[in-house]
Parts: sequence; structure tokens; C-alpha cells
Amino acid sequence: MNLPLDLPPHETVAEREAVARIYGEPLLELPRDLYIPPDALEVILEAFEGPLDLLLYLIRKSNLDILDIPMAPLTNQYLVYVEAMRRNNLELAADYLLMAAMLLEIKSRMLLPRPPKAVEDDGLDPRAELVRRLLEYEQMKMAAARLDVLPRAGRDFEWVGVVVTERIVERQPEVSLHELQVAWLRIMKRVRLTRHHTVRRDELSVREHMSMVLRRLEGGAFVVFDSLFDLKLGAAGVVVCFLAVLELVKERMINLAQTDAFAPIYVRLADASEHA
Amino acid sequence: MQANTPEDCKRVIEAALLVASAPLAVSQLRRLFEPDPGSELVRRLLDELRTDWSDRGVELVQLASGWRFQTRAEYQVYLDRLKDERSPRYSRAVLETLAIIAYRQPVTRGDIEEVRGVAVSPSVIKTLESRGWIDVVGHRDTPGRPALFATTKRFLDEMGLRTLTELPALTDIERIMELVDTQEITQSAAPTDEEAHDESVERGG
Amino acid sequence: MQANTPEDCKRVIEAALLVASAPLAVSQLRRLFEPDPGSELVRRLLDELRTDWSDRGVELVQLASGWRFQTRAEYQVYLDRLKDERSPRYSRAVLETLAIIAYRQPVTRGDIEEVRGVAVSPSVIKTLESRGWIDVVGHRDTPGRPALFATTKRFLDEMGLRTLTELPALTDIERIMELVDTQEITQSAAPTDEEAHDESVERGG
Repeated sequence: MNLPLDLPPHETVAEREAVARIYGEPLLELPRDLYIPPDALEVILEAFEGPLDLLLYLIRKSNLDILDIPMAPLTNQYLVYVEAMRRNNLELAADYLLMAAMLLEIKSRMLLPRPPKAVEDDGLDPRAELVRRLLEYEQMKMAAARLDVLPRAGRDFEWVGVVVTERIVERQPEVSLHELQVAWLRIMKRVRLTRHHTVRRDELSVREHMSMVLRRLEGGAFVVFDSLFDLKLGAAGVVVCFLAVLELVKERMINLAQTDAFAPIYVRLADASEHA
Repeated sequence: MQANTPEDCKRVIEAALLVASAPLAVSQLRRLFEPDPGSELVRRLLDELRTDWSDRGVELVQLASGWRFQTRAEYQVYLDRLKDERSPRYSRAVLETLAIIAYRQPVTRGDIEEVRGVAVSPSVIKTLESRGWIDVVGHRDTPGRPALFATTKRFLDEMGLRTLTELPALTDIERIMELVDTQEITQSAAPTDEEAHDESVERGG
Repeated sequence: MQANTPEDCKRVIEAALLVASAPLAVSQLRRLFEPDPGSELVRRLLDELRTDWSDRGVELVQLASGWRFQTRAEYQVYLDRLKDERSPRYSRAVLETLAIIAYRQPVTRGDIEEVRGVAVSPSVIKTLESRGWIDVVGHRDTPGRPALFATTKRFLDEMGLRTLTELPALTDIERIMELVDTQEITQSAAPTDEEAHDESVERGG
């Protein structure tokens, strides 16, 4: 279809980059004839932010004078797009249909001879409101593009945020080590712990290693027993780690497995079968 | 520690700005000290700090709601390498809505829809609200009492602006529109300036 | 910006540490650069930075999970003046639960309930989990397979500890209590270890 509107396009804001990509190929320019590949239609629709955006594109593409829009060809071409959209995407077409109605109304009003003595309102060019809206939209569209390139926190720069030692996260309750200690002692006082629950300083390192071993076994896979021990920790460290493993076995938190005598020993979480 | 000398005070101000989760105004910085050192000294020390930091990866900047340390843009390429996720890219719908709110504020959702020519989805507003860039500043006294949106101080801060007047200038379209009006005036019985103004106010409503 | 010299690299590391929300390990800091400058250089620059910052309100410290900048305690009196309100406090239930997990880890909810003598509400556990101070490290192989809780690296970092053994020692009171316990054991027909354990499992379940 060769609409008079299909003049060679010129460089405009609407075309500053590929409109869309179809199967990885940049679609540099929207199809100018009637045919829109069905797969491309949705992509094309997504490339436009609405009827004003589509109209602006049609106007700018054909290098039309926005102040003197030829209504008939513009309306025709617009309707071609809308019809294609309507066939494929009814939901999206609503805003577009409203605009189609407006275009048709303007077109028909322009065909009417202008009454010599008109009421103030009728003296206006029927296109004036459309032009105003197009220009205002284009202005905001360009403003949006400019806002987008302003250096922005989190994208182009970061804000400095040093931790305050005493107040770790803002508005988060503070806990001091002393409070923790007091809490612990308070519990013990209250419930009169049996020996089972007393904790000595050296025992704590066993407890810490118990957590570390469990973290190592996270995921539920078998781990070779020997690999649990970090020799860099020294003899004392290895012993503590060994005690931690024994404690974990005793408390039924881990399982040990050995197929034959002297075969490697494997360790995994007691609940590993659940994970598997 | 006793902040006796201006140099001590500068260290305190520096520490406060380094830990602050939001920009600090001069009035807030004065509260760091007892007795109040006065705004003149604080301003002078801020200037000195800005110079002290001028050859670092971090700079002291003045924003809408006060002073803040932030990294220089040239360092972003390095810092991005530590990030798990990129900061979000906003869709055109979000950006255009933001632009309309920024330049035309306060506006209702209806106003935005009128400019854009399409319905504004609630998720677009929510995106901008949850980023802390816009909020509701009132309601228009029309049926339904629609919410009026405006940009926040945080929007200015995050865009590195001190005031809304520092927003990028709008394009010459405004001049084109003036041209439209002039042509209309000469060609037809166009409305007077007052009428045009009334109309625009009405449209806003 | 091109980080060509060690001095440039130092500025990048400094900026990264100043904006980081969590301590950064040497391995993470190496990722800032391409090509990798190696851990030796990074470590040397961290040492230099620590010295550079030695007379400031903020210091560079090494924690369990890496390096971070934090304020010096002497500056707290000034920074407190910026706070509008005192931060909220955790309930006794939260503090006691945290203490039990810290000192007795890994423990199940049943264990905690047994020690505290009252039921532990899920919200208490959730509070500590969402703060990132505790997490589930496994499940005990008993009926119901209860989750085992332990403290995290972040807990250590935020409490300023390198290992759990740096937790405050349980002092005199405990020794006295231990003495009491021993006396009780010798005085009465106390349950054997096995019995006590079984009992705890039962109550815990």
C-alpha cells in the first residue's frame, strides 16, 4: 500500500535507536507498508507507548509539518496500524481506538466549510487540540530521555555508608555483648541448670566447630571424614574439631559411614536423606 | 574525644557525613557540637572537606536536603564489578510518568494519562513510589478526590540535583507551541491569553 | 578512570569499602580490578589505608568476613546527637534466645525451650533470622527432625568478634552455679546423663 505519507523518513527522536529486536535482528525502522509480520506486531506495539507515540512516529517519519498535518493520509495510515492491532490485541487497542475516533472526527470537521461567523470555539483549527497534545507528549518524552541520562544514585554513583560501631543498622535494636552475657546468666539463675547445660569457655570453641562442620555438610552430600579437619588450625584446633564431630554424632546431628574396615569414613547430615 | 580545634570538628563532621544514611543539612551538622559552633564555621569546614577529598574516589556534594559523600562516576565501572545485580533500568512508561510528575507537579493520575494518551498502570506509580521518588502530596478537590503526586527530596538527591530548577531544560517544543498559538491568533479568532491560560488550568483539573 | 598505579588502586579499594554494605574480603576486593592484581598487593594497600585513616573518626578494621570502615567509639558521643530517637530494643525473649543459640549452638527450638523453660514463639526466631544473626545449619535426627540453629558470621561481624570464643566468658556467677549443681548432684539422686538427655529430647519434642 502506497500512502502519500510514505515519504523517505528523516532522522527524528523516534528513530534514535533500533525500535525493537525480532529474533535478535534489530528492527531499525518500523515497516512502512501495510504488511506487518504477525510475530512482529506485538514487538511493534511494545515499542510504542500509546496512540500519541504512534502518531508522533508516523508524523516524524514522514517529515510532516506538525503544525499543518494532512489529516486524511495520517488518519488512514493510523487506522491501518490500529486495525492490525485490533485483530491481534483487543486489550491494547482501547486507547488506540479512542484516538482513531478523534482523528476521524477532526478529519470530518476539516471537510466542513468553515462558517463565516462562528461561535468562538469553532474558530479554532480542529487540529489544534491534537497538535497541542502531540507537542506536549513529545516534550515529556524527550524530558524522560534526558532524565534517564542524569547521573543517578545506585547506577552512576554510590552513596557512602560507613557502619556506626555502636548502632549497627539504623533503627535496629542494639545488643551489647554484656547484655548477651547477662541474658545467659539470667536464664541459668532462673532454671538452675544441670551440668548438662553449663558452658565453659573451652567448650564454646567445640560448639563453634559443631556449627562449622554442619555448614560444611550443607547440601546433604557425603564428605570425606579427613577433609573436615583443617591442619592449619594446629593440634589443638584439630582436637577441638574432632570433639565437635563426636558431639555431633552423639547429638544425632550427623551420620558416619564406612563400607569396610580401613576404608574412608564418610560424613553427612543426619537429615540428608530428607534432602535427597 | 574532645573537639577543641576546628580540625577536630572537621573530623567529627567527616565521620558524621560518612555514616549518615541521608544527606545532612548544615543545621543538623551544628547539632553535633555543644555549644553550637555556628553555621559559618560548619560551612567553612565543609568547604575544606570538599577540597580534602577532591582527589579521591569519593566526593563531598551538596544536594537538595544537605551534604553527602558519594562516589565519583568514574569509579562506577569498578564498583559495578562487586554488585550482584545492576540497578534497574526503567521502562519508558515509568520514565515518562516520572518526567510528567517532575515537570508538571503536582499532577493526578488522570493528568498523566492525558499527557501520555494511555492508561497509567498502577505498577508504574508503585515503582516510582517504592523507589521513594514520588509521593502523594494531597488530593484534588474534584469528584473522586484523586491523589496529587509530586517528586520527593529523595528524587532530587538521587538525581544529584539541589532544586527542581536544576532539572534538564525542556526542549524548544515550548517555542514551537508558542508559534502554534501565534499562527492561530493571526489566522483565526483564537482565544486571548487569559482564556488560553484558563483552559490550561481547567485541563489540569 | 584507569587504575594504573597502586595509588589509583588504593582509591578504588577505599571507595568500594566506603560504600559496601557488608565487610569485603580480599578475594572480593580483587574482583574490582581486571586483571586481578593479586592478594599481596590488595593486602598491602589495605594496610596502607588502615594507616591513612588512623587519625580519623572512621577506621578500617578486619573482621571475620572481611574488611570494613567503621566509626571509632570516641566519636559515638557526637554521632548520638544526630539521632532523633533511641533505637528500639529487643525483648527479653529475643535476647535470651540469642544468648542460648550463641553459647549452646547448634540447638533446636526444643533445646531453647528447655533451657528457657517457656515456649519460644516463631516470631522470636524470625526476628533473629531476619536480622541475619542466626540460621539453620542442619536438622537433628530425632522425631520431627527439628532444625538446628547456629549464629552466623554476620552476628560475629556485627558484635565485633572474630570467633565465638571471644564471647564474654561466663564468670563467677556461673562458677558459683556450677558449684551449686555439683552439690546438688552429690546430695541427691540426680538423673544420669542419659536420662537427662532423653528427658530433654522428650520435652523438646
